[in-house]
Amino acid sequence: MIKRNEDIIIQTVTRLLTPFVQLFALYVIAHGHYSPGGGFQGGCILAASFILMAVANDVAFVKRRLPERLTTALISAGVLIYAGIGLACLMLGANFLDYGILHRVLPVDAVKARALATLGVEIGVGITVMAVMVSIFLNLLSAGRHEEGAVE
Amino acid sequence: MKLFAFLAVVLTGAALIYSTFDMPDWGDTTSPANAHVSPRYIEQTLNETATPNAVTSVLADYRGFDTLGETTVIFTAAIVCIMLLRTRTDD
Amino acid sequence: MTEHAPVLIIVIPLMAACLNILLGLWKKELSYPWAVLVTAVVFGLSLLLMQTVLSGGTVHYRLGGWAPPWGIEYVIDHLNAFLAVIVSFIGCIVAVYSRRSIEKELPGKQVYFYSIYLLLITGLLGITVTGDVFNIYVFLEISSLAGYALIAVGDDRAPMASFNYVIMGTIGACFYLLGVGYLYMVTGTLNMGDLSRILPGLSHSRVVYTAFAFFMVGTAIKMAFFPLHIWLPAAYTHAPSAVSAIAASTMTKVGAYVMIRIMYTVFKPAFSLEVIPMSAILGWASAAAMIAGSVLALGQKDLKRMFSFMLVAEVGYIVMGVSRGNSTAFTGAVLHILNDAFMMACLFLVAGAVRYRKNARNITDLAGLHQEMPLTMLALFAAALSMVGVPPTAGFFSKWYLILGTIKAGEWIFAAAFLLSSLLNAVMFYRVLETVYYTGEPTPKRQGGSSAAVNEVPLTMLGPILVMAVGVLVLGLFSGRIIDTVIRFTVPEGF
Amino acid sequence: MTNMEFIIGKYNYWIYIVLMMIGFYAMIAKRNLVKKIVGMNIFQTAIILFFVSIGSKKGGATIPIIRAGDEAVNAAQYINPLPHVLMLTAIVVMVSTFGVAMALILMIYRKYRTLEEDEILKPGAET
Repeated sequence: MIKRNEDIIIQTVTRLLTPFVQLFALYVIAHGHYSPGGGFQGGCILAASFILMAVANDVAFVKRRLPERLTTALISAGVLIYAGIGLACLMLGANFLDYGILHRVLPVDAVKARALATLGVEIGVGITVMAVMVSIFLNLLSAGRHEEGAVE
Repeated sequence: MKLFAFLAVVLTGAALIYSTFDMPDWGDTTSPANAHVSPRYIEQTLNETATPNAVTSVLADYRGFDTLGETTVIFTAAIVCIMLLRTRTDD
Repeated sequence: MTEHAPVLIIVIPLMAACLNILLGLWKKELSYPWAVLVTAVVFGLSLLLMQTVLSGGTVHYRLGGWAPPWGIEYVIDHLNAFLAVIVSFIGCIVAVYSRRSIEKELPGKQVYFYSIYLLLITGLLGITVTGDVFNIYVFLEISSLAGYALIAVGDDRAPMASFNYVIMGTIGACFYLLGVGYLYMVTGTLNMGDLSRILPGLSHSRVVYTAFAFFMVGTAIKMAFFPLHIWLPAAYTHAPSAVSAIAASTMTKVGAYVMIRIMYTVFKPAFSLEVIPMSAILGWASAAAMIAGSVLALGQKDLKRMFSFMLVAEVGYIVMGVSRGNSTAFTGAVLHILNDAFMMACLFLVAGAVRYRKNARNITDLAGLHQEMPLTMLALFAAALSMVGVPPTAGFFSKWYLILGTIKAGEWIFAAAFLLSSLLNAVMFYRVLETVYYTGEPTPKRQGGSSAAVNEVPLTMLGPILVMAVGVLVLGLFSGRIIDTVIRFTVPEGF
Repeated sequence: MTNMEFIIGKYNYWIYIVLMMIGFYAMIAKRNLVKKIVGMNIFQTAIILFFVSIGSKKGGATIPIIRAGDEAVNAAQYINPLPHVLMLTAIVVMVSTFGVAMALILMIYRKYRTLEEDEILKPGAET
């Protein structure tokens, strides 16, 4: 049985910590070009901030901030962003995922377009990974019954 | 069953140890793995993709399709977990 | 558009699976027509791809525009296109079929079911078109994860069967990945074409031997090759009907395709068959698979379980043909991939129809069903004839080539194994068909007129069953043309 | 080549083989479903170690992030990025398989109220 955690110290520290964790996650995603990091790692950290909320409070606390429909939509949105960038290259006349061609629609040259598209791809991966990790965690934690957040 | 499992493990392990004798040494700079395909990623990543981090450029650009597959794998895992576990489906 | 067909057959079902989730948040009823539409489009594209390959030879497609050893390349020759057409066709037909059976077996979960179904198709097609050994691993995992889930939503014992499949499947996939790692270590490349150029110079490296062994064990687990088939019967017995049909008819075949690619494209026949005595090992194992599969099938009461053991025997047929090392047997094996996909789909679809209408699983429950479901039982009859190998059904021709191939290789004992297995199949189907046509009392309703007793399954289920049954008959008549236009070109050099 | 050099050159492979065999044994011999999953994780981690050790380069090679201002980049100064990329993919696959296996375990537990394979396979174990 996981009961709602009423420990004031844990809840306050979590509340204070969460924004910094999320900010760091965004940094890891965005700075993947210049330092170790990228979509998967950043998405995991972002998901960890939500999982921390769920552990410190309860499932309903996270679900108020991240409704289930939104999580489900974000799971597919990330993959669609990735595949969409690939399809955009295809529409512009290059091969699938050949980002260089995107310089026709972006205000940079072909090589810089590759870096920008890489960033877009990383953001897509990050969104999917974040939503997936939160979704899997909540489903496993509550054995599929999100409402009460209790394990049999 | 335990004995069979032990035999399978010993056989597999023996095959793996047997093969290590022909492997390149650990950290060998000239081994085929380090010399055939990968130098281009390191040497050209700045010129071709404007990304100093070679891991990122290989992940998202040179072998971007693997990463699309990887994202699909994790997408599949999430949908699977929802389908198998979620009790209330009429949301 | 045509030049992008290789990647579109992967990306369209992939994106459709994501869009299906979004559609499902809005209107749940749309997911079935959406899945049927997408699989039909993919089938059309794979036919287009086949057309391109037939007219212009091997298609190369560079993903991301990078040249092969650095980027990922799709290489589609006759064998890939052939497999893609089979997978997408069966995928489309089973999608049509799935509507009623999924409504009944999985109420309220259609949206997720169809998304995962589309992902399964994505994974299987992804394996068939790629020319990169690591890319195969990624798509192998997509199809496996989708397969685990689809099997787990079956009946009461399905989760446990699926869990055993997860364990075995992960061992298989990890062995495959280890094989990739070993090859990468000594060659430094992951591209199949590049590997096949480098590997002949390394044919005495112990690392290469080990890599080959791990590839073989890994693919053998994935294709349920005897004696590594133990996960298959339980998994396919307890899965939902539509899932059994798609999994039985395509997943094992794609595993066989990976084995062919590894043996004859990545490694050369000279290495696979001569440096390592693979021909003898695989030959005896497949002979054992044929006999054991048929004997075990003979002892089953559950219809789907019986078909699953027959599938184990059929995998033995294919591997036997692949490993004989002559063009006749290889032709038979590739033809059998096609025929067996149709036969297995037909058998499992019939089993699903019986389960849908009568809620029955056992052979004894089939008694007298020819009055109630005449067309379904005729389809079962056609598939049974083909499984036994009666001319002019499809099964006869592929078995003919396989047996000729073993005789050409001078291995009479394997030819005898084929005949024995066919004989056992005949006994088994005699038992089934006898139950259908000659036992059971006439139903009381029949007094009111013969048509009143007919209670066929709905059209969305009956149609696919009949398509498969007609396919089994028609493919037999066209097998000469199929061999001349497609299969002739798939035979590896050096045979 | 002396024996010592030989051992120093290969011991990383032997360690990963031992680790992998521990996981492999747990996967096929243990009767508890969670222990099987733990074995699966050890097995996959061993493969990751193996791949990453392929890509290492001795002699001062550093992480493959090109320092600004290098005119001619020398590949020997940076470790091989490709195995790392492959393993990022493999880690994601591993996480996904783990999630699916855990979901299955929950389903099995709901039905049988136990995770011991022997008890599950007993006839009439379902509740």
